[in-house]
Amino acid sequence: MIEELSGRDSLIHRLDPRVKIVLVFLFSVLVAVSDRFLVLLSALALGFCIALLARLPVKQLVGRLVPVNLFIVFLWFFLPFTFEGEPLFSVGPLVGTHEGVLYAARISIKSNAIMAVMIALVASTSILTLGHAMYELRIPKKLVHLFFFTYRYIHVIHQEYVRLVSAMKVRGFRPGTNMHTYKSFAHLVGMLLVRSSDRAERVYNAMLCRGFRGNLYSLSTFSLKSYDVISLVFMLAMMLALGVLEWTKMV
Amino acid sequence: MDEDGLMIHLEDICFGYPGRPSVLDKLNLSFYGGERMGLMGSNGSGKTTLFHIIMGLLKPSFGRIEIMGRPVKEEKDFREVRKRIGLLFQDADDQLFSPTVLEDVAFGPLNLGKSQDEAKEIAVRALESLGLAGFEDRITHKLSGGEKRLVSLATVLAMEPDVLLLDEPTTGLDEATEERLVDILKGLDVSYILVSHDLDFLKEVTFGITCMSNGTIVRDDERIPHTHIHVHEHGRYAHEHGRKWPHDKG
Amino acid sequence: MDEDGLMIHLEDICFGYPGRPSVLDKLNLSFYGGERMGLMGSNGSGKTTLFHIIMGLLKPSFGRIEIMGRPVKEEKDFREVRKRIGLLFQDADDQLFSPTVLEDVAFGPLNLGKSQDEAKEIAVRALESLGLAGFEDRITHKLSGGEKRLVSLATVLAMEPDVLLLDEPTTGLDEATEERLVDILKGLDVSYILVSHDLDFLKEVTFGITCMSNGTIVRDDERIPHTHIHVHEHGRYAHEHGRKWPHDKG
Amino acid sequence: MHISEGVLSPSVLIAGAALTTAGVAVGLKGLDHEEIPSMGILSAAFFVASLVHVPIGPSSVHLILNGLLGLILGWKAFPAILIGLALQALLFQFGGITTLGVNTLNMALPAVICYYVFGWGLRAGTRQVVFTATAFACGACAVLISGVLVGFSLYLTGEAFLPAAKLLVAAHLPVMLIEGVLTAACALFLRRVKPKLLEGQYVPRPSSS
Ligand SMILES: Nc1ncnc2c1ncn2[C@@H]1O[C@H](COP(=O)(O)OP(=O)(O)OP(=O)(O)O)[C@@H](O)[C@H]1O
Ligand SMILES: Nc1ncnc2c1ncn2[C@@H]1O[C@H](COP(=O)(O)OP(=O)(O)OP(=O)(O)O)[C@@H](O)[C@H]1O
Ligand SMILES: [Mg+2]
Ligand SMILES: [Mg+2]
Repeated sequence: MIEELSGRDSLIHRLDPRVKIVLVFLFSVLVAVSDRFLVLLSALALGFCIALLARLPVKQLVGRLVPVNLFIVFLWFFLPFTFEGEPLFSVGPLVGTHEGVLYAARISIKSNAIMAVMIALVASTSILTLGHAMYELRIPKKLVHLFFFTYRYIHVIHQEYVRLVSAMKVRGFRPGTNMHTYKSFAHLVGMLLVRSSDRAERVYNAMLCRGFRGNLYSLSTFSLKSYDVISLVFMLAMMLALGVLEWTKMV
Repeated sequence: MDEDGLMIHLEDICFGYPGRPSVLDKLNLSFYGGERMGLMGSNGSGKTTLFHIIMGLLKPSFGRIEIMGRPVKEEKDFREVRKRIGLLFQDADDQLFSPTVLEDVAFGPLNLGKSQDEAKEIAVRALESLGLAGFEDRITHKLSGGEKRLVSLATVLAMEPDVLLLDEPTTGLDEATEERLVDILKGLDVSYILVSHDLDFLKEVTFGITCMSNGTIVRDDERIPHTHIHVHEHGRYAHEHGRKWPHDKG
Repeated sequence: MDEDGLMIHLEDICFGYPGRPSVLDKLNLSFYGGERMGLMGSNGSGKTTLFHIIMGLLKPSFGRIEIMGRPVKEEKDFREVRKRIGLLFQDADDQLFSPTVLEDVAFGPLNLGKSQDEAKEIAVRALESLGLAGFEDRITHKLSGGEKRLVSLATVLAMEPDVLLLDEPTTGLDEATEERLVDILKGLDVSYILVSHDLDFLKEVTFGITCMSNGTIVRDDERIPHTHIHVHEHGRYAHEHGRKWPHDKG
Repeated sequence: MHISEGVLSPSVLIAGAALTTAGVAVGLKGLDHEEIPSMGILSAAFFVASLVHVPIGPSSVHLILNGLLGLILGWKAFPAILIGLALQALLFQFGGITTLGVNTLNMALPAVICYYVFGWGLRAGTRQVVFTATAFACGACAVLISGVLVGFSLYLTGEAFLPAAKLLVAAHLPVMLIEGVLTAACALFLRRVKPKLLEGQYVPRPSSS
């Protein structure tokens, strides 16, 4: 169930993960603070181009975008009606405004543009590589190692969880809206926590046996190639252009 | 064909985990009421997978399953199956999740719609029948390996199943507990399929032994005794003067 | 007494987990360099506990421990012990905690103060010696059970220990991996104590078998072969016409 | 619970990121290097627990359990939740980069508040009734505060979000009840099986040291 997106090979895959993280971050921030439709639509187009360049199957891309858009759809039920402005249409007693619709549209575009590049990033880089790249980008060491341990043991604990749920099923358990169900789930969660804390003790012991004294190491090294630099400069230029476009609106 | 009828009937079952070579390949199995079948097979031959398919925890990619004469396909059908067939998991730790033994054993009956009092009564009876009276308030997580195994068996028996599937019930048990299990199994009034690597144990508690290999069942109608040379744990009975320990003083 | 000297010497070790009957009771053990000792004992007899006491992960309530001729008592002393003695844990998931195989195997050498490059080199060599070349960038949680076990062994060997303590290294391995492990162990140039329930395996890879029971070591200096009657898995070689299956048509 | 990318205004995003950075810094400061492995494993357990879906009427909700997490980890809830949300973003694309700060704050701040408000009632020796009530209140309040914070983040972005924010808080009410019940039952489980977990700022250590 906890599956990463399929790894293929593409121009995006070969990009240095540090460059990718920096670009995705800057892109997300740029889109999040922009307001002008021209800028947002260009960003959306750019985002989808990147996702397609990562050779992400369109079906997977759309599948991943659906949950993101559920919250957006929820907002569409409110914003057109609650935003003050020029009336555009009406549903019964409710009046949708021109400004409200534009605002909701803006949010939808922003959200999808940012998510498209996020998905391209995740689909082209393994999560562990991202962790190593974050380490290189000066994210605190403690945080990166915490990330690694959490990711490592999610899989082990998830398997324990699946086995416990099977055992409940085999004994006729059918979840419903009742106390018995909630109590059983609470016991399941409690058992997971207890077993994890036991495991933590064993892992700590295993680390002691290998000389652990509080130091954690990361072995991966990245090197910037000319291809990375060119891509970085190119993308920065694109974003700068968008930024200028956004800024000129205000002056 | 009533009580002793065809309880479990599998036809051409195929199964593989995603991204792996197939585990079960056109497996056929007929299991009748009153039988006590031993099942052997090397590690990874798919014995556990087979049990999970019978219980509907895994879905075969191909093939037909009939339980007690009725074809079963969907989750809904398997819910009925799980009332009649009990599965003892390979790892007892996976089976127990309630804080106390009594709550864990009563979990099954509660799911079958029994009242709290009835469920408790059934649980107490199941525990007693395995010689576990007095264990009701013990914390499951703190039981020893052997105790966990016996309590797991109690949780399954509390469902009052017609057929038991026992997945390596003796791994991790010491000899005393294993003997106790032999006595318990012999005294039980249910049919079962039992997976074990231990031939001596299988010989004691089953009527015949079946083997799995290459994803299918290889049926041996005759059992074949033959001799093996073994090194015994204690040097009490017979002696062969072999190699001395390098640093022995005696 | 140098290389083949007394490596591990335990005297009157007593230990019990809080609120439980004692597990080790005046246990004595002498283990010499060059030895390969098999250790058997029923479940819960305290084999894992014994290993943990030797590594200083548990503190005995009474008794003396001497490693390589020096008495060890405090955490500081045991840090030295852990450089010389490697422990292979019962569950490989506890031992492989790093994201990738290379990082995991290099973890020990890095802690011993090796530089990044040295550590990498040692790790690559350890992996190669076990036939795991090319595994460096594999993700640990995606390894199969057998691969996890072998990589765990590589992590221990990368510490270049003089003595290995192996806790049930064959549980859950398929036959091919088990055979590979036998070959690896036979080819290793270290002494070890090996816990296993599998006599045939112990016979192949150790010089002698020692038993634990009632919290102490029962030493058998002589191995005692004796015969057992066994039922063979396939009916190919010898036949005894036993009971027919109740519902057999053939 | 997650606010999507692109919804919130820049000032809210920056404020959220700043407060979360501060919270994470406090959490990491109290975290010994040697405790990182154990903390990671416990965080993983909470991550898996948050994948559990419990039915409520015809629909189902996934567990949040930030009250329980706060009780067990204290300030360390901040880094634990930050990493949990980062992994959710990477694995399932719930939430994203720019909203990571706000989303972490909305979940972790209630956890820390509950740690201080309710922690005392869950230590050893509390009477069963008091213990159960405190645990219930802890689970329910953590979700309530989270819901209010989510609504507040939206409201700060623009007054037009007010009705949507109100509805979000209202939608948290049934979840509150379920979380309260589950937290109480789970805390009772831990009290019987491994009370050490409830001692506050817990990090598993081997028994010997
Ligand atoms: N969840 C899983 N995902 C992928 N592969 C699996 C999974 N479970 C089992 N397998 C693989 O399927 C094969 C059959 O496994 P199974 O557990 O059924 O064997 P088994 O006969 O019960 O073995 P054992 O004697 O070790 O219990 C093995 O090769 C195993 O590695
Ligand atoms: N952490 C613990 N707390 C309390 N009791 C424990 C703990 N670990 C082990 N025990 C108990 O101590 C006894 C010895 O356990 P140990 O694991 O050393 O046995 P073992 O010989 O390794 O058994 P196995 O063959 O099952 O691995 C058992 O009765 C066990 O229940
Ligand atoms: Mg199995
Ligand atoms: Mg052991």
